[in-house]
Amino acid sequence: MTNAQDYDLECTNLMKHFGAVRAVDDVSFNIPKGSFFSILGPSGCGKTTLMRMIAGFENPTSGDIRIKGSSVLNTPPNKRNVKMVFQHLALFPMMNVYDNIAYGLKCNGVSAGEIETKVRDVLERIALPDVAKREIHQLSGGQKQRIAIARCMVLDPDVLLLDEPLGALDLKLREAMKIELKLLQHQFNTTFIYITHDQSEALVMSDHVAIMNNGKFEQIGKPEELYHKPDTAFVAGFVGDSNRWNGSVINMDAKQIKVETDTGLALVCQRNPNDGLSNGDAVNIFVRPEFIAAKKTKTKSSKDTQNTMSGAVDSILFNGANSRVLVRSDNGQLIEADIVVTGSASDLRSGDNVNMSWAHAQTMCFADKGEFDAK
Amino acid sequence: MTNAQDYDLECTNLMKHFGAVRAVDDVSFNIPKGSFFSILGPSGCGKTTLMRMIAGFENPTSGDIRIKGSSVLNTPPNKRNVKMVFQHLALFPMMNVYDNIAYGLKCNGVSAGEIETKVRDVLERIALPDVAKREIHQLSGGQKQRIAIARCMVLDPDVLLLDEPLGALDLKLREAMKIELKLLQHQFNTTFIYITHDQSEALVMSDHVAIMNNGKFEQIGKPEELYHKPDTAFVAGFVGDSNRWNGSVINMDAKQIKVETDTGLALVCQRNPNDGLSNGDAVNIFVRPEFIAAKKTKTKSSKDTQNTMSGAVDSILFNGANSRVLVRSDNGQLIEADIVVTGSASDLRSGDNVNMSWAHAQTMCFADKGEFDAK
Amino acid sequence: MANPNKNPAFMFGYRLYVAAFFIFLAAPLIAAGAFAFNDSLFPALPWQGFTLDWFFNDTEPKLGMFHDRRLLRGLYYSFIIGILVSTLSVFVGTTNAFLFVRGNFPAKNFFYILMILPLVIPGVILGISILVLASNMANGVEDRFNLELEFLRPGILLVVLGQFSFITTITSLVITARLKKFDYSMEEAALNLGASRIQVLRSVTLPFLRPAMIAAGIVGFLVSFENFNTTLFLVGSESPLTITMYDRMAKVGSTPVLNAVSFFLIVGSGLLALISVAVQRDPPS
Amino acid sequence: MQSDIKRLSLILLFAPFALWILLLIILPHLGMVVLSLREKVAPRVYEFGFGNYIDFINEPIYWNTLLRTGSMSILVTILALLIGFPIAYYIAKIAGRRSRGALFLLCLIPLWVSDLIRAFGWILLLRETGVFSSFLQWSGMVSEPIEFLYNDVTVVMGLVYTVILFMIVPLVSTLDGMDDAMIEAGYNLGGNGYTVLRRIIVPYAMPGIVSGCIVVFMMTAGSYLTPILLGGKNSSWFTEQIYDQFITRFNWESGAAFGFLLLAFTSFVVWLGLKLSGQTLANTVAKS
Amino acid sequence: ETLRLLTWGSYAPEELVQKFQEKYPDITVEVTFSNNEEMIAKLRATGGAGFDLAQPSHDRIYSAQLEYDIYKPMDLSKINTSVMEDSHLNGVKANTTIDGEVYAVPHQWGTSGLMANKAAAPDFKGWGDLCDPKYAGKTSMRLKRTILLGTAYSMGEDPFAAYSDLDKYQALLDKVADKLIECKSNIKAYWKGGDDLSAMMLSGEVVASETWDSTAYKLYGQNKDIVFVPPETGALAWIDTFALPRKGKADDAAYKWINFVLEPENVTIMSGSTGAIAAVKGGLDMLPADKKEAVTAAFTDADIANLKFFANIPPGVEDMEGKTLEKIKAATE
Ligand SMILES: Nc1ncnc2c1ncn2[C@@H]1O[C@H](COP(=O)(O)OP(=O)(O)OP(=O)(O)O)[C@@H](O)[C@H]1O
Ligand SMILES: Nc1ncnc2c1ncn2[C@@H]1O[C@H](COP(=O)(O)OP(=O)(O)OP(=O)(O)O)[C@@H](O)[C@H]1O
Ligand SMILES: NCCCCNCCCN
Ligand SMILES: [Mg+2]
Ligand SMILES: [Mg+2]
Repeated sequence: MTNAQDYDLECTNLMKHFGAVRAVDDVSFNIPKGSFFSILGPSGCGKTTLMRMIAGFENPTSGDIRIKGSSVLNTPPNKRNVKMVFQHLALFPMMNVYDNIAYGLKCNGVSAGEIETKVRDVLERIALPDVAKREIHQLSGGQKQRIAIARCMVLDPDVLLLDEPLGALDLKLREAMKIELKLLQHQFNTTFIYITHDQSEALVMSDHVAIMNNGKFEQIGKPEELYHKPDTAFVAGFVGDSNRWNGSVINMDAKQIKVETDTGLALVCQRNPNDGLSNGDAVNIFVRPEFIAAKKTKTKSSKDTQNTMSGAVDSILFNGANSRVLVRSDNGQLIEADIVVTGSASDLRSGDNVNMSWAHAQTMCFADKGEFDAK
Repeated sequence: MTNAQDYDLECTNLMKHFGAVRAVDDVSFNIPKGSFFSILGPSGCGKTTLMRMIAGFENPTSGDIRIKGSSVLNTPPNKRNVKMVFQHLALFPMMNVYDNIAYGLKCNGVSAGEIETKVRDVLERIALPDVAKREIHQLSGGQKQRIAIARCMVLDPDVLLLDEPLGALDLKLREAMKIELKLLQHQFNTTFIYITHDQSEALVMSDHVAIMNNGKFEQIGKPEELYHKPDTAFVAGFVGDSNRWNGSVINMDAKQIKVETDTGLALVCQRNPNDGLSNGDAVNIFVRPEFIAAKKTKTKSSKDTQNTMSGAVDSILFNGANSRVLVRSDNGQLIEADIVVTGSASDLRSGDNVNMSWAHAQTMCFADKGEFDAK
Repeated sequence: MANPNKNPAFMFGYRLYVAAFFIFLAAPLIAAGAFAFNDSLFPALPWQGFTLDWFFNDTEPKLGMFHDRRLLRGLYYSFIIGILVSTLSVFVGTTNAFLFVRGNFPAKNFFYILMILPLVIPGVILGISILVLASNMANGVEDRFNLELEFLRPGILLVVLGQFSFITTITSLVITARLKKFDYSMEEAALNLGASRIQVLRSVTLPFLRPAMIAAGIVGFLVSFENFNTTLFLVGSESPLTITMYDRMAKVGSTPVLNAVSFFLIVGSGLLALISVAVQRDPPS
Repeated sequence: MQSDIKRLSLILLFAPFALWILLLIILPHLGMVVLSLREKVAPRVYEFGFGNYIDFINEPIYWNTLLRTGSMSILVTILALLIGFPIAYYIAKIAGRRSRGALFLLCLIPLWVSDLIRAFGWILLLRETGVFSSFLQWSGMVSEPIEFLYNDVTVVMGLVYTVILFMIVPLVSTLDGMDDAMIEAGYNLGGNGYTVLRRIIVPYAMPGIVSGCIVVFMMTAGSYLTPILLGGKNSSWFTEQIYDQFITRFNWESGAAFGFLLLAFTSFVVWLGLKLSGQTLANTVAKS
Repeated sequence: ETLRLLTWGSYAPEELVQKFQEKYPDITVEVTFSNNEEMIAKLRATGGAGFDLAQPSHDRIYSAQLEYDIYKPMDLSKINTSVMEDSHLNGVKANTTIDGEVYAVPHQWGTSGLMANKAAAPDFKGWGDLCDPKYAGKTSMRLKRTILLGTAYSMGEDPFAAYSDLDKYQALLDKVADKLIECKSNIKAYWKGGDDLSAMMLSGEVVASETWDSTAYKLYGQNKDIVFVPPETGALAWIDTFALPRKGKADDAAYKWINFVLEPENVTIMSGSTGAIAAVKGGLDMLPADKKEAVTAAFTDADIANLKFFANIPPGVEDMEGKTLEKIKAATE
């Protein structure tokens, strides 16, 4: 911990047990100053519990939490300089916008004049200079969101925690707020810790993302790393869409693994250095739809750095830029691939015979831990 | 109306005014037997009002509604063979699944034995044969959805109306139900009229989509037509993402239009036969992100069938298969283009200089009706 | 848990306070109930041993409540009055709920406040005002037409009307709250599925309201059963149980038989209250 | 046709409401006011006049009793709020899911037993030879029996006991609707326990507080048995005054005047309370 | 047919009711317990309906009838008046005759006076002693007109004589009120019904009280130290009567009940329950043994001779007394 000052928040071996439930199970991480850090995981994996410990609403069973280098375990919640945006915002309905934002300052005994200046200032910064006198129920969803952030930011926190703040918004607004949140974080240049179970939120906004599962962090990394170089089958399956096969290792070298899927397909996968696999091990294989090229049969051009497969188009899921083709492979499995539908004659049609190919390097392979058996 | 029997539903010049509000304003359309027809439009455009008129809960101000060829204007709602799935489903919580489904049959005086058979049968068809005795609150969101449909389908309706039935579901489930709804419609081979403001729902599921705005239908067509050949600027902007410029016509021939954008850019657009444009007219220009190729500057290969532009990467919105690059063009505008991020060295990085190019044919141009001025 | 104050000493004190409060709540009821089993002629210490005589014994001086004709008759009248009041007030409560949730008419807010008003008028005043009006009418009719309208004189009918006058506010509020939660589209769905208006009411709307109606009925019954202030002025020769007990206490002398009745009522009301809570509980959705 | 049906059903729904309010509330109260304006001049001879009200004003006993009833009712209301609020808060916010329901039920049980039985219970506990006094003597804390009954403190306690449930129920239901996150946000933004209580919890619970206070105040001012049975030789309650006018003095005219005065006085207090707290009857009492 | 009785607590013992119903199987008896004021108030509210037989005291009939017209005249021929003690019968008749019609006949009589626990208050003898600081906090009274009258006597006045001049009576009442207000601190509590008084006496919470003699006789049965004390200025005597409410519907049954309870063996049962003496010839002897013992322990012949019968209340007095009582009740020490 030599240059602890570079981290706004450090958690070490943090645990929280509720009776037999290990809600948070030995989690350690450091968040550098001014970064946007997301925690992404399925419902019930312990995200909220982790955040509540940081805010001081739960006491850890063991482990330490350090803010700006000093432990806050014995600091009560109202003395921690960590502010929180709640899932349903928790704006105070009996106060107007001004009073909501001024609340924290009043609690800190700031003078009325200074409060006035600060509130005006933060309202400017969130681009809502005129709403000070409004009641909360007179705001739109997106405006409420921004007020909830302003209410925290006016206190100049070391860390801002956000617990699925977009969960309650409708689709369009959620899309818009994603971008906005990222801009606000730039604006304030404060460390944001953002909880979500929506991967696109985490991927789009964050500098770093931690993938959480069953109380543990499975992987921490940049969004691209998680997407392209997942450490575990769970991460590969949870982040982004993919086609998945179960299979077993036929043979392997330092760089590649040959596997045979349960459906009898032979595939070559990229080797992940620390995968701990050996011949015969059960594996999960993942391939992202956007890396699968589905071409009409006449164009046959497979290189030997690629896995290939042939089949017939089952259906086109037209969705503009996000359109997909569902191909029924010759052994009956449905495979999804991204396509661009241009509206011209060259587009794929239902029934077309196609060849699918994708690079060995885009074929990911992990020890099978049974996570996908239920499906 | 010679072969009216081919249409399950015909609406002619339908109007509904609430005081000064023209909720539905002169709408006409015919829906062929057995098709999946969606009405897509922004909130408040009159979708629900239109549907409620078809179901009989509102009386049209003027116009006619014909079901299987005969007008139903004087038929009370409980006598129309048009069934409806409500946004919040409106399942009866005081009855179990069986009774919910049997309800309509009982109202029709069907014999107990026949009811039994029909309910079993429809439960089979929605693949929930074992839930008959369950209470409503014991069902998952997706199961409720299917029961709500079964409750209508057991009555063998001429038309099934669905008013944003996925609106209340969470993201993951909504994705799954999209596919499922389409399958169910195939199953029952009944005409579905589906209301939504979520374009991806409409595009993925429908045979035909009507785009509604301000009480009027702007365009009716297949999903691809709407996406690739929108009739109006509104449709182009509402369906799918796009980059948009405002500009004016410099000159034009039968196939192409030359325009100059307000930012000084010269672009060539595909000509839409009935656009009614003439030189000097103000226009909106749209280009979809997936048709813009953004390449690092060294690869320069513009053909003269393409518009081009150069700029520098502002930021990468990494979102797995749906990643985008934001390019700041040389004249300062932000342009969005789809990219595939592979995680390899060839990926674009913030700051890279890029050339963007897209086909003239993918550049859409419409008379400017002021719809986008507010933005 | 919404209290971040994890100070254990504070929480301990808080819990202690809550416990003390519930002891405070229970104390007089326990006292009133417990002395029913004291084998003594007076509801007082010292404890003379356990007995069930005050329930079941059939001879004076320890006449048990189940053999005390007057108490039983009071119980009977209370029961009749309670049933009438709760039926009537659930009926009007239901129409009121529809009126205020579904209806659209001028000055609706004003009428709504009128509906709440009886709840905050002191019971004594409700009693005397109804007594005064009824007597005036009866006297007027008697003077003018020499006709005796006996139903306008203190008696069961006036007691029922007096209790009904404020219990209806309670039932209206309970049923209105439930009807407000009703998703109107459920009725449209039923219509859409082919039901007629009457069928919709019978098969969807009323069943949805049923838990609230039952609960309101029970609450109405219990409030009627225990009412004293309003009843006092309206009672004729058919006294319900509270009045009988009061007369017994104030004019005859209390024996533990009154404790036995109390015990019986505490247990009975407790059970009814439990039922009303149970029927109102919605299944988790 | 559609609108005819609508109008008809509106009328059908309005009829029971109108009959109820008109025949059982409005007319009786008008009748009471009219009666109160009759002065008795000789046996069976009456005249219109304000005599009954003038008597009230001229007789300090009467208005003292009314003021006493009013001020003690306010005291009882305040005490019920102070005692009940922590309990309601505990039930709504601190108790676990399951114990919450049970505690709430426990709160309600005394509600279903008549005033009479509750007062009877207190008498058994508090009288000089009652359970408390005996217990204190037995435990050696006192040597002489102590009389706890027949004083104002006992009356106030008994009244608080009788009405506190009507304070707790609306409080629990408003506090229940309060998102826990709101309290946490209060702390998170730097508030201490006191600020959170004063600036967030109490303002949020205001409709429930006001609703509880109105009902409790009205019930207290209108209560009869508890002050009569537990009260001492100095305690008189205005309802008793009314009862006496009607029953022991056979003076319906002045009884009616007293009734009207009680109603007017308590309504005034409630109106004042609503004004001061900025609430309305419709968003408080109607909501709980 | 139902006989609806409006009477004092204990004036309709269950044993007697059962016996009556056995004798007249087609009559059911319903009893409402009440007191003088409430009887009048109830009948006033019902206009004399709702009850078939009432039992107000002899002094409470005349003015109530004049003012509210709640009773109907009695048909003396249907009553076995021959068993009645003539002095009582004539007294009641004199008190309750209006326009030549008789409105009541006597049932039982007794006195209002004092009760003391001899062990704790051996020298208790007059109304005034209730206010003796010696017994501070240990005495009780009922805040009704009896104590006003008693206190007036103890102050050497004759309240009944003052009835004829209401101004004079008001002055007297004011004096009495002052005295009783001063006395307030000496009183433990005002009793309201026979029950709380019994409990206070038996438990020793009070040692002396104003009382009905019947209550005292009952307590004597439990504790021989508790005796009725006729005040030295004379006990106040009352006669509870039978009267027919104006709109009673079961007059025959009412007459049957009257005659029934005047039968000697029933008198004993009744007196056993009430502690009061039946207004029949030899009523004293028909008391059950313990009650009779209590009476003889309490009364000397001189006391009997010194009885002060309640006089009819003239119109207006009820109001004056009521106000005085309110004043006392509301006064703070
Ligand atoms: N106070 C508590 N007592 C007992 N168990 C708890 C408590 N709080 C949380 N848990 C359990 O701990 C686990 C983690 O809960 P947590 O709320 O942190 O999940 P989450 O990741 O925030 O889920 P979501 O995305 O649904 O909000 C869950 O199994 C939950 O049931
Ligand atoms: N009963 C009514 N009275 C008055 N105006 C109404 C009524 N119903 C709808 N409107 C108005 O008609 C317009 C269309 O409403 P409608 O509910 O049909 O929109 P929608 O397209 O279904 O919107 P959403 O997507 O939000 O459900 C809106 O402006 C609405 O305010
Ligand atoms: N002032 C007259 C009192 C009459 C009393 N009757 C007493 C009956 C008591 N059991
Ligand atoms: Mg959570
Ligand atoms: Mg809609």
